[in-house]
Amino acid sequence: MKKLFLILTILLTLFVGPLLGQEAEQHTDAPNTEESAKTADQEALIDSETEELTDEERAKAVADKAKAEAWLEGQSLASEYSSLNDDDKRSEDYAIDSFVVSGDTAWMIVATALVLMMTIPGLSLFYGGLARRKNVLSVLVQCFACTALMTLLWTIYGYSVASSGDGQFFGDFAKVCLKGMGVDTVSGTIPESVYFTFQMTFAIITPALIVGAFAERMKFSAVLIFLTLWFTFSYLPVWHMVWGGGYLAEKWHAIDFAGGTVVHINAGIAGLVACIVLGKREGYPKSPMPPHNVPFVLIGAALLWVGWFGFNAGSELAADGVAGMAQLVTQVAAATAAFVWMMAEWILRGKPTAVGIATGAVAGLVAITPASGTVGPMGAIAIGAAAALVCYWTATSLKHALGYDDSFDVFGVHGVGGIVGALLTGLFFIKADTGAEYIENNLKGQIVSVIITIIWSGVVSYIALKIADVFCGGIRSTEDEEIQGLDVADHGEEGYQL
Amino acid sequence: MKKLFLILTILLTLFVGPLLGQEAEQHTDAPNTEESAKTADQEALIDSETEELTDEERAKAVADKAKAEAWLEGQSLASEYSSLNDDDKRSEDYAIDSFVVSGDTAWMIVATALVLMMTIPGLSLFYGGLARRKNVLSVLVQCFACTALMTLLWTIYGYSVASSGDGQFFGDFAKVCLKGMGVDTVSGTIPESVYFTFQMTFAIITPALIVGAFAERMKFSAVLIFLTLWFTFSYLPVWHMVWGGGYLAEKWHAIDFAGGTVVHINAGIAGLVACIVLGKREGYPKSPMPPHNVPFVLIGAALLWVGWFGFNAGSELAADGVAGMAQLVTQVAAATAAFVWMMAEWILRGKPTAVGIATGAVAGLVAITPASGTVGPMGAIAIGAAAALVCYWTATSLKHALGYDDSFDVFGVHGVGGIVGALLTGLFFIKADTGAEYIENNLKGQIVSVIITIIWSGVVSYIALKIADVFCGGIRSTEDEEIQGLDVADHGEEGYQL
Amino acid sequence: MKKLFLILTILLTLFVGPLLGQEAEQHTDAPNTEESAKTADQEALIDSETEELTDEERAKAVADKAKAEAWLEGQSLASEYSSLNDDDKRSEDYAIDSFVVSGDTAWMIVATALVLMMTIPGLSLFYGGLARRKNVLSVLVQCFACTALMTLLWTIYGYSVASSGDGQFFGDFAKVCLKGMGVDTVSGTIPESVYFTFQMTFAIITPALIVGAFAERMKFSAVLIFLTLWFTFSYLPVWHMVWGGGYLAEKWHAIDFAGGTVVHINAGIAGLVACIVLGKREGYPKSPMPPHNVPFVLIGAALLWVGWFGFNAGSELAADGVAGMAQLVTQVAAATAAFVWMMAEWILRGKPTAVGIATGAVAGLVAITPASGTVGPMGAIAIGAAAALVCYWTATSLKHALGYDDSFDVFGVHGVGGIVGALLTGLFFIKADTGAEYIENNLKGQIVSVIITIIWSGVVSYIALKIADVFCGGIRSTEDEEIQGLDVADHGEEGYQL
Amino acid sequence: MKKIEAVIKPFKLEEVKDALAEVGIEGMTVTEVKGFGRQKGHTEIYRGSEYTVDFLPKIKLEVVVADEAAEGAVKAITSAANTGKIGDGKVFVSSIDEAIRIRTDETGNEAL
Amino acid sequence: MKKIEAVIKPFKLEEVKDALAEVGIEGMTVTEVKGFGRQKGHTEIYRGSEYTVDFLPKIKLEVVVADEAAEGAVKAITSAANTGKIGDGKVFVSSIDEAIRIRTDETGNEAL
Amino acid sequence: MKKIEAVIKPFKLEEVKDALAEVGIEGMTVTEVKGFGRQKGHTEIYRGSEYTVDFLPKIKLEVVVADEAAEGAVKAITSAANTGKIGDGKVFVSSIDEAIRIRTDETGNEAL
Ligand SMILES: Nc1ncnc2c1ncn2[C@@H]1O[C@H](COP(=O)(O)OP(=O)(O)O)[C@@H](O)[C@H]1O
Ligand SMILES: Nc1ncnc2c1ncn2[C@@H]1O[C@H](COP(=O)(O)OP(=O)(O)O)[C@@H](O)[C@H]1O
Ligand SMILES: Nc1ncnc2c1ncn2[C@@H]1O[C@H](COP(=O)(O)OP(=O)(O)O)[C@@H](O)[C@H]1O
Repeated sequence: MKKLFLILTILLTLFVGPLLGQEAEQHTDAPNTEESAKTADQEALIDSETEELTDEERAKAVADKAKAEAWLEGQSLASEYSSLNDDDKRSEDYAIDSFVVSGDTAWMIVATALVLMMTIPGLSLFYGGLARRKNVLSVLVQCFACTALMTLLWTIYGYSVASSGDGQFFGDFAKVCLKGMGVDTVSGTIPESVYFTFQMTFAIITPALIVGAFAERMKFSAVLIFLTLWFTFSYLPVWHMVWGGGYLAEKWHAIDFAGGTVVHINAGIAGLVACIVLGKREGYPKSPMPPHNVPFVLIGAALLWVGWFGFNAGSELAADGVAGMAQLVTQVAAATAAFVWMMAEWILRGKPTAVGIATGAVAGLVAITPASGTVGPMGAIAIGAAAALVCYWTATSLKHALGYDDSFDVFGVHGVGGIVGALLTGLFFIKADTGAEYIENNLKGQIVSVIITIIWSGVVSYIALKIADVFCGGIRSTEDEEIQGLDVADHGEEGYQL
Repeated sequence: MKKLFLILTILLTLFVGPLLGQEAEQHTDAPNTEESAKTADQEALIDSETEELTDEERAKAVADKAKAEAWLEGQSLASEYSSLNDDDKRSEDYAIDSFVVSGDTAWMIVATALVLMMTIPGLSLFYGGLARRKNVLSVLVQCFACTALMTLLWTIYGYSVASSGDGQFFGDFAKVCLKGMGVDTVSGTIPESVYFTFQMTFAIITPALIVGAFAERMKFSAVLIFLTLWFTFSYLPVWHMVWGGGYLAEKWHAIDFAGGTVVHINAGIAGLVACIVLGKREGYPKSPMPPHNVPFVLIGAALLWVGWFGFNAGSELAADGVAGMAQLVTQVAAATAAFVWMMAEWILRGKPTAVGIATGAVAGLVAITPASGTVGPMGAIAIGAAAALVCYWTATSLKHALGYDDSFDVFGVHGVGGIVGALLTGLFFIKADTGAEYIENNLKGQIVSVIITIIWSGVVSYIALKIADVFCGGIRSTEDEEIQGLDVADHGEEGYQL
Repeated sequence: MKKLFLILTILLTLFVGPLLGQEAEQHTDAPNTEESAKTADQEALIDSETEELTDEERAKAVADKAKAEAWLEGQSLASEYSSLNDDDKRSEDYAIDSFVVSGDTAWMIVATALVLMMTIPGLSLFYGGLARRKNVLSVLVQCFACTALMTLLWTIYGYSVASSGDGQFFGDFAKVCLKGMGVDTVSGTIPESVYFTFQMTFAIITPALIVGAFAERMKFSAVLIFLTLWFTFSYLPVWHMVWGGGYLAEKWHAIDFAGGTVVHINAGIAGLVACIVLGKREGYPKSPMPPHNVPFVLIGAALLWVGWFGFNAGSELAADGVAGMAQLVTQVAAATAAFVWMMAEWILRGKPTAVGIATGAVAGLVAITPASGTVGPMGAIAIGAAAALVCYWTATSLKHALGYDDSFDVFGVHGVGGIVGALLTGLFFIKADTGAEYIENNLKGQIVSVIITIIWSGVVSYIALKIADVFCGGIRSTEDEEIQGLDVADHGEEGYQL
Repeated sequence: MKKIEAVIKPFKLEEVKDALAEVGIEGMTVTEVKGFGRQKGHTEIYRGSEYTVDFLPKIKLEVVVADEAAEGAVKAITSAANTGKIGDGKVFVSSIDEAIRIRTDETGNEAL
Repeated sequence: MKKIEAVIKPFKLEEVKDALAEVGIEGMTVTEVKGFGRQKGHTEIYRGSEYTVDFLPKIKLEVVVADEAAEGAVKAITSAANTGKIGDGKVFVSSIDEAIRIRTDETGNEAL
Repeated sequence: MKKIEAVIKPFKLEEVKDALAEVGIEGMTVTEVKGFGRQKGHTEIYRGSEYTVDFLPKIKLEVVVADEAAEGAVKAITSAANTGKIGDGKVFVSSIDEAIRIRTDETGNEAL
């Protein structure tokens, strides 16, 4: 418990300094503006009936809208050389507002499949391989059950609460059970059904990520209750704040292209809180707990890597140059981080390990996520390298120093990697036409979103765990169950009969 | 043998009741009409030279064609808001009839890859993991060999016999060895080569599904002969009847968007017949035969799940709103079924199992298949839940009560799930624009197609097994081979050297 | 050492005969012309500023350019029926030269993901499964590290040296660190970022293929140095010679649609040289060294197969009829080769093996690679069957006769399969519109490219190994390390804790 | 006390366990082993190389019993494990000086 | 010399090894085995069929020691492996005629 | 009869088997075991934590032979398994009261 507060304090202190230093700057500098406009634009696409951006500050909204329009105009000029011009022509020809572009739709259907592939089989193999043999199925089942459960929750109320309405922190219930979404409903240049399902896969993987932090010791029933509460009260509001035109988008112009804040920091903090509240696994850290199936770890990491193209390049919601560049920087950041982690281990420990190179790749993928729409290849190298070094230090030194037992380093990789990425997203930018990269100090909005996400997710996680505790008569498996392994204890099965 | 007829009788009885009750209704009610038109449309795309729908009943054909035209007109109106309008414009501009849309082509090339991924590695891992260690390779090789063999058969005569010509039950030999198909040949809005390869992946997975029913005891040579015969005399004619404008499409307006009847019921019944004719595995049901590698089962199921997006959303043959909705309902049905199966096990057996949640997901995927082009998200929840419950009952109770040994529950999941899906497809529909869902009794055509498929596949399977028996001097491995394991006996290899 | 020269001599002798026989023919016969034009076209797409094809022979360049224009015109006529007409219309409407087609972009983003999936997880599982248990991680890490390293090298200088400039053997440094590539930079009908990343995945898998030849006995540090040198001095120049408008493209009109020469022969020869220079594994061939995890081999092969659609159909760089046909012939060749290899084993050894069917599929995929843009389905059957037989003979007889220890038959499958494919690519062609296939003797250019690639890669490999030897104090692991296994020796980990 | 070690065919384990239970023996330890003997192995093939696998999977069963129970136990095992085919395995009997139950520190026959 | 065979719970191995080291024993051989005894197994479920898994994972430890060291070794093992719960396992002691160290051909107590 | 138990390095199994065949012994049972002794293990690393793996993979070979064949068998094993490096393993010889061939119910030396 004390550790929890200690860590949160460290994190907060780290951010207050830079934040104060930035206070003086105005927050209407270029990249911020673009982003705010983009968010506005996205919101407009998502729900074209709620054109007003806020209720309270009408003046500000008008200004924001003007900025958004300017940005859109810029876009439309740029699109003389992009795939959009064709659509403009079409919309002229038919005098219609919204239409589906088959190329964008093709890409987004596939991107959706790729992101699902990240969770099952990707993440489940990655985590399953890291577990000890007696717990492999419990990890796999938790990932699968999370997939099933979040699909239902996102369909029933999640999509509505996250994306519709214009609250600061939560959306509304206008689209509960997908009310009003038909085959012909359009979102941007793709069918709304595709946008919905794409976002569903994000709602699946985010809680699934947390599983790795409390693996090998939490009751299955408690896992389901905790994840349901966390999804509802942390994932949905942070989504709404960042991507749904809520507090962080509107007021702080947070840049989060593909989910550094919404997904990784959010999940990483939940993992940290959960593993501290649950306590260490029996025997940790005295007995070694090496992965039972390292090839699974590597296949899982590889599938995460491949699927991440859907995650990052898919977040453009179109098959265009931004998506292409997002894929490029994703690949470069992942490779850099894998390479740097490998070299760090080689130099510091004498041997580069398989688990290390895989973990490095994931750290790089996490860190590039928020930046993948705005950064260029050289920025990606910087972000990948920074993420590898900081996450390496967290997972191999800080964790042992502080003594919490984050089973598969969810905080160490997703939480910390997400923070590194979110901050550096405020620094590196690429020019669309020439590819020139420049450094721009746009840290303030980023720092605020990181802090708010940390606090929000931390508090919600703690309360959710306490509620689960009450419902399940304790969230932790018994010592006997833990020794026997959760596979037999929770699921009545053994992983292998070899 | 007796069991086989008992089961067929139960199934038939279940259907005769509702069928009689429907006798009075006219079969020209709305959804039927649409579907008949759609089928006509599809047929027209496939072979634009055979414009006449039937030979015998010209009057009926004219009426049908009129309906088809009306439906097409409706489509074209709807397409003011869909991606098709662009194509209309283009066909106007260039005065050409057929053209390739790159977005649709992009999606369908990928959908083809996804469906191949369902068989190898997906299905082979799912089945391979369920097998005992000593038989893992035999299952994997059977899936691989099926992939190779069916690719050749589909290329040489399968595509032609299934899709060309206007027979009631079989096509003709007009396209044998892909005569007339070049790089520029078009089918709908995609190259014919893509349509051909997409359908090839269906022709691969369907016989591969059957492998799970007779696994761990059938001679490899007999497997190849049986599957070749079954493919030729059951898969191809049912395809032609349902999708090739044959008997079930024309006369009964069967709705089968992505293959509930053609693929799953067809394969499920073949599996049932094969496992009954072969007899039980040595030691079944006395000795437990748990899966040797449950993580493989889960990875396999995950890859099936991801690949199924290609299967269902790909069956739209375009990247549009219908494809998007098909992906959405596929995801929702799979998740619902996985969740319901898990809860059923938890409540009825005390523990939710890993194999259970994976099997549930597959059952949901099977059941949504025929409905994926016409149902909405709430219908998908209903279909997923129903499939999970009925398949759970079949695989855990009915199978033991009747005493057949369907090794990996091919009948229990694909046969029964397919039947549940095919019937419910006649009930749930979604409105394109508003997303409103309604219930419509359109069961009759569905029931007839189910019954005809059951009988057709059942009879062909039985005869094919008897022929294989003659050719191979018995279709069953010897007792010694079975005890030693088919890996060493049939393939001279062991799965693992751990 | 002696073996190395013996093999090279055999290969060379095999080619000199046919080559002399061809000397008389003129090299301007139809398919050559088309290809030269196509290459010119590709080059033009890659770098639209360097319009001149050569410096030295201006006259020849003009003639070539004329041919290229004629071919492009033919294309543009054909495109009345293809997706391109829309783009033509658009370019007319907007008076712009280059634009992004969203459908092509969608496909190419996904194709890129598929090719990455070939290396990780595909190839790494295929090789990992073939290794002995104690070396599984060393193989996996080598594939992963190769992915990371080549991503960086390709970004920093590889792309520039391979694709820009108009040297005969090497490109220039104009695009070092992706200078000038922005979000809006276009290559053909796709963003240049996508073209770059797609080609990056080729630069990743090619060196990774070599790993299989020297597996289980080479120091990890030596692997990295060797691959870096080989990539720089063999992969990049062969790429430039064949695809970058260099020597083989310009002078010999080599047809290599997706990389038979650049990727497979190139890597296969490097593998052969490396395994001969390194020497045999301890105990080879006396002790049997069966694969430790055959299911991994099959999953790996399956992922390679699925990913290969991205490799071959992606090499069209568009979602059109050529891509569709490339996918089709890829599937047919892989299936044929798998089937033929299986039957060969069955007939010659009494049992069809799992490793055999998987290896056969890979051999077919390798051989169809160079031909996948020009051949039809019947040609694919011929190529698949030929590859299976020749590679079977190499891997099971020739290798043992010559006594080299190519751990996982990189030369036997990729080298030899690549040669078979490259030669047969000169024979089989398909007509675009009717699908009719014809045989055309276009062997000369193919033979020359094969020979030049063999010599080039052979010499570079040998020198690179010697340099690595100096840097690492020997390239081979010690006997003790080899007995203990490279997992523990090089990476401080064990694969499994089962 | 006597220790009975039996090497049997794997699929006979269940029957042997039941046979021992019938003569009142309810404790045993089993190990997966590989046996080499007159029963010939099989041939495996890997890319054209054939090699013989001589070591066949067997189960080794260890039971420690009171002296007087040994004969019955051996009988139970041999009759349950017999298939009449080569490779059925062997039973070896040796003497044990002392047995201790860890949980209770009971010794001798009490410990079994 | 005496051979001590101990069947223990897997997670006790580390402690037992340390206990033996304390009494000066630094060589041993361990095998993963399955034990059957009074400790009841668990139920597994596969598609609705429930079956009992009677054989539980255990570790078998073999240590050969000089006659005089046997008692101490047994004590070390029993006290380290004891949890007081059923299934803690057994220790069996028997006699060894001869021991040889392969590397040096030393025999008897020297070889241990 | 004598039971010879040998703990050897895994890669020596084939040679030991051949050496035994040369002295006429054609039956044996082998088990994969982990050995702990003077041969030191290796270090493994998992996300920065290093831990020592003390238990090394070994093969345990059990052969039961007639009394008079024991010496030859032990010699065959020790010379074939010897590498001269630490960790080569041990051979233990003990007495067997009775041996039975399950297939035929033969006993004593006949059973081997
Ligand atoms: N001399 C021996 N010492 C130890 N184990 C033996 C011996 N001879 C045979 N075995 C074991 O008994 C098993 C069966 O022996 P085998 O000669 O194949 O058939 P059978 O038991 O019918 O004579 C072997 O696989 C081996 O495990
Ligand atoms: N008679 C026996 N012979 C050999 N091993 C035995 C015998 N009885 C028990 N064991 C071993 O000891 C283990 C523990 O025995 P069990 O009866 O479950 O508990 P306890 O040791 O507390 O009496 C068993 O799992 C088995 O491996
Ligand atoms: N006292 C013992 N009892 C049983 N097995 C032993 C004993 N001492 C050693 N061993 C076995 O012999 C193996 C080799 O012993 P070790 O001390 O490492 O080397 P060496 O055989 O060269 O003396 C060990 O790994 C262990 O399996």
